[in-house]
Amino acid sequence: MAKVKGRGMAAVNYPTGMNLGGDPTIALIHASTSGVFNISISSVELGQGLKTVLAQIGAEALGVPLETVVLHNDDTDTGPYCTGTFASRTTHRAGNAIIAAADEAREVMFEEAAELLEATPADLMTDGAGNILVRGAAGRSITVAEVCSAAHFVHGRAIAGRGIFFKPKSPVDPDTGAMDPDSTEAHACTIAEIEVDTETGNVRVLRLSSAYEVGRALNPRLVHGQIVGGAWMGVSHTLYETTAPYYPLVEHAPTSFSEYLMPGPAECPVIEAEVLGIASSNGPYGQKGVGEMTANSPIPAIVNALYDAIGVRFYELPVTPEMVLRALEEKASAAELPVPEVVH
Amino acid sequence: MSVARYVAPDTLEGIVAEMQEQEGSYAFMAGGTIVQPLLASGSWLPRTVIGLWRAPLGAIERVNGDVALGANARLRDVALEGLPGGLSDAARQVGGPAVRNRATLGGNIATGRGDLIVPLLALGARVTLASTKGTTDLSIDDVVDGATGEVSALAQGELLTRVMVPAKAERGVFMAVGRKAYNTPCVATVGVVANFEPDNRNVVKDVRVAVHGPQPWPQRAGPVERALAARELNAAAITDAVAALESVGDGFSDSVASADYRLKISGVVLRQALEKIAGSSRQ
Amino acid sequence: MTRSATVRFTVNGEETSIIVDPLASLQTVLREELLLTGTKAGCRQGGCGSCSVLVNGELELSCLLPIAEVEGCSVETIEGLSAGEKLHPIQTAFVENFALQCGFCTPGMVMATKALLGENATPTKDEVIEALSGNICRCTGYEPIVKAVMDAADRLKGSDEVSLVGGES
Amino acid sequence: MSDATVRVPQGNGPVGASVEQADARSHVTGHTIYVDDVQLPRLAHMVLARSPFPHALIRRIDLSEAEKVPGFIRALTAADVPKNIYTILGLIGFGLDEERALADERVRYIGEPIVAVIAETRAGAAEAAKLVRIDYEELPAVFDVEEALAPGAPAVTEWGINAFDFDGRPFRQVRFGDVDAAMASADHIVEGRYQMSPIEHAPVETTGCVARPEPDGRFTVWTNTQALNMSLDLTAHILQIPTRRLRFIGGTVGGGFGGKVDGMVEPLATLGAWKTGRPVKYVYSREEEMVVSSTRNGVRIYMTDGVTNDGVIVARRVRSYIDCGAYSRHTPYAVQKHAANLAGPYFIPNASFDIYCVYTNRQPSSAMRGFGVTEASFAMEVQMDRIAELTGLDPWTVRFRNAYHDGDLRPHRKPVEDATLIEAMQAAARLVGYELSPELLAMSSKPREV
Repeated sequence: MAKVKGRGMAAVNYPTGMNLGGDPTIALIHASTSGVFNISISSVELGQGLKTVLAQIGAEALGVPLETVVLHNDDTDTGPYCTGTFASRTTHRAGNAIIAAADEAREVMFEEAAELLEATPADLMTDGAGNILVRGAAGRSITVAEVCSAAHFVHGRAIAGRGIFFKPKSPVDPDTGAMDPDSTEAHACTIAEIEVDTETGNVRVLRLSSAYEVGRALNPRLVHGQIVGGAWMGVSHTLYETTAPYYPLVEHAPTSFSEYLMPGPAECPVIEAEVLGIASSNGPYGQKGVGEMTANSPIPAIVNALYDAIGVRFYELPVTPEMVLRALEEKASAAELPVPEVVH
Repeated sequence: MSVARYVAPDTLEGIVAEMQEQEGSYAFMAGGTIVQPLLASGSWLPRTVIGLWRAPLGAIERVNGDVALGANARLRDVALEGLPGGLSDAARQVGGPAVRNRATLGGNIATGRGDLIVPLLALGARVTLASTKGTTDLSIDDVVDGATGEVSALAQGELLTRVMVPAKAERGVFMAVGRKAYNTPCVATVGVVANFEPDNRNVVKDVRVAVHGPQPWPQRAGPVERALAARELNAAAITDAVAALESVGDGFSDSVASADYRLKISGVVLRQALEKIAGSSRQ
Repeated sequence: MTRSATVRFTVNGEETSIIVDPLASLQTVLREELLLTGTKAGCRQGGCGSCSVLVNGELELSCLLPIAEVEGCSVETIEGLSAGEKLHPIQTAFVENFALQCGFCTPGMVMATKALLGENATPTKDEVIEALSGNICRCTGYEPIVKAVMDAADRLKGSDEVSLVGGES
Repeated sequence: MSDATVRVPQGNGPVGASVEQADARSHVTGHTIYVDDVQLPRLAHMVLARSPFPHALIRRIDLSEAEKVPGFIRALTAADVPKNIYTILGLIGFGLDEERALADERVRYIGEPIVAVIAETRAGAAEAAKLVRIDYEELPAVFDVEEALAPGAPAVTEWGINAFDFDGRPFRQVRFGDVDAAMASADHIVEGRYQMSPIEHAPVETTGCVARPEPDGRFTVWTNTQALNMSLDLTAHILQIPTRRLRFIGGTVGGGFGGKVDGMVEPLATLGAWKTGRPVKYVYSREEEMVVSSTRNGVRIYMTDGVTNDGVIVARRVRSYIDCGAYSRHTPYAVQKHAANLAGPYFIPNASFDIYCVYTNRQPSSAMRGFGVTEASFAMEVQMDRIAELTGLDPWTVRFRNAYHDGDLRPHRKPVEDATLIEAMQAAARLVGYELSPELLAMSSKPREV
């Protein structure tokens, strides 16, 4: 029973967003009488943390505490249009739409506050704790709740805003393929360390070390969650799962979780990741999409590590133990040499 | 619904009476891990489902040198019992913890494909069946037809009630290769129980080898046993034993592994099992 | 059609007596009769663990358990672990370790954790991994969940079983 | 890098902080309502009778046995569907009207829906669906992408050509620079055939919805779609009703990964609610999620690079076959994303890409995490290691030397913006303690000095 180790790397980019038939996303914001800000959108939460991040963006742009922001994304009767949650587009699109809507609502809020504080809107700022202050004039401040109440019941202002982020349709030139399909590019580089059991062909991924550049991380723990979840999916995609074990044939299609092979908790590699915070040029607060890319660099890094370990290039996924064993046997018989006992 | 009646008699006699009355149009449900998914998917099931869980068939008792395992014994309890021949090891690697709290020894055997059949074959277990004609005792070898995989002994009209295994077996091992550490479908499993000559601890006196890999069902590996009979369990004997696997079957393909890989891995697992037994015989 | 029986059992401490198809799974009874939809239905094949509950303190897949076999048993579901804002330490550990994303496997994972810690208060990492081996998660990659279970074990050490007082005191 | 216009956090706001997930406490206590958790009075259940064959003609449908199952309410067939055309990209002038909501004369993949059975309980509907007797006449099927395009292959599509049409060609093409000349000038040619078989999204929550008829003629539909508006428009189109009669409720999904963008369940459940006047729940079983729901595209990529002795790629020629299965659904857009990402994070001055969307008698594939790009990254990153081996350079150097810089033109003629591959690789090398050469440490993604 020989265990051979190997290391491999891969570097990828990933586009944020898409255009398809033109990609509009709209957000609506309105303040309640007591200073609660309702954000209405139709972008769908899949578990990636969309509702969390978009509320952070709304609170930041309005300059109000996160607890006073309530986000609704569940009803096409009240929510404005969104193309949908895919292509790592949603935080970028809905985030920018929310910033535009927040700017509009904030402008009305500052008009009301300026009237109450007898100042000009340009002199005002928010402290993020629920107050509006006059710049440079200590003590002259008012709470957001008071401003919202007065706007409703004293001066009759609607503290509300609407915002859209629109990626125009980009028809593809039939001959050159010229097109403008996305908004910015995220990047990642992954190094995989693996171990091959040359008797069974089983492959274990020991460690995945990655550096990600995904713009400013608006919520670092959620970004890390996508990196770890995507790395696991990359291991599964490279070594375990397929709906067609004998592709392109359709035989033996798995019909349950016991037949559809995915790594369990015991097969998880050590995952370490560094996230560079280089702001993008057009994402909300410099953000870039991260959700879709996080399996993409682990997959080739593992395949390259396999070459380092046993000197065999694999061109088809998934790389199953029987493919590894067959490749080792062919390599050994071809060279009539024993498999190299290389341990890094 | 195809199923019209559900009964759960609290005695074996009550179950047998129900079997009599339904003349074959019934299905047993012990733990439910097999029948419930069929119900959920709308698959056809016989008119009556007989629940076995109320009947006193779950006990595990030590009976002068043997262990009597009730058909309703849960895999969790079989796993904790420290049974020889790798029987407890096999029980421990079936499904996840919740499945082992519910799945029973009887259900595992009745499918003809359960992971516990290999160690039971290696141990030479005996099973007791109850039927309208009384109880019969027979070897586990006769429950699953080695040539066809049919669960011939449990044809309609018979209920498995008890399994007897020796409390100790000189040297036994159960080994499996799956794709994951836990809760994994197996590529191949092997069970070996061997006794050695009293005067020469390396020479095989008698050996039972069971495998699930060469064929889509678990079976005794006669050619492998013959390759080991009366020989010193050394590298040469092990190599011959592994070679003998070829004549037991040529593997089978499913979503987890292809036929030739499964046969190769059956050989790998058999060699590991025999090396483990050879290793323990030298102490 | 004699597929109807009265079954008595307790759910999260409350006596329940219900006339139901005895072959209905505990999962279907919890979700469609008692409207306790925290117990999920990811596969109905016994393969995903999202329907995990405790029956007499033991971990069970409610999709595999016919309700007839629950007669006289004590069933614990995810809804029994918290009261209003007061979470069970296991739930707090999952939240603080970001040990969930879409949340669909989470109730099953929490119940598997409760079953484990009920039998083994100081599990090793491998024991945690084996205890979770019947629960599938597609989002997190499992690492934060294993961390959360180890964290929950620390939180529970010392404090005996958490007493839950409903609502604001 | 970023310019001045990007908004910067004010310092007293929550952006940048790892705040707790908004719905974590609701998830962890079991309070979150997912689609299957919606229970309504008089709720009926829908289960589909599906094709067991990859390619066959439907000769006869016999519902007599199914109707005898206790709790049977009604069965829907193709004739009941107002506009029996399922088209997702077609709504925005991008796809084809090729797929049926319920198959009428022909089935083209194992699992294609034919009859929608509605009954009082889920198990009853499942049993009735299994008792729908359908007579088929099997037809030859094709499963390999290249065999499907070969002359004489069984026709998967109605119009007989097993390739999606892109502006008159059976493939999407990208042409940039002069590939032939560049290949001729190259010191090395590296060729590879890369293939990925399809995988399933396998979210733990299966695709599903509940449709309830309202007294005012509207329908409320609880759905775990990833695209509320697209699914609503699709349902209105198939039922031929104005969109104002539809209200979709959702937004919280138990895992998607691209597997819940096809809107396959809402139209039939809403039609069932309309015809029965009952709320109807249609949720995939796990087996349906595995065998029937869309998968990631299988793909076969032929990639050829012309490379100089110092590891610089001067030309790349690619021919990709993306396996869309029986119907194209979102795959034409996968072709477009694939076309835009076959140079990856590298500057390749001469490029020629032909990307086919190929029909086979397989379960349709659609969007999945990394749509069109995952397969490109896999192929080119193995190719980069082969280039390193061929030129005797280490894998890092080959990647640094080819990395694109801000302002570089990519094969689809879009200037690179926010390039940071070099910085990411420098950080990764530091993370694992790999010594980069001074040449590589000095590099940055800033625009090249011309």
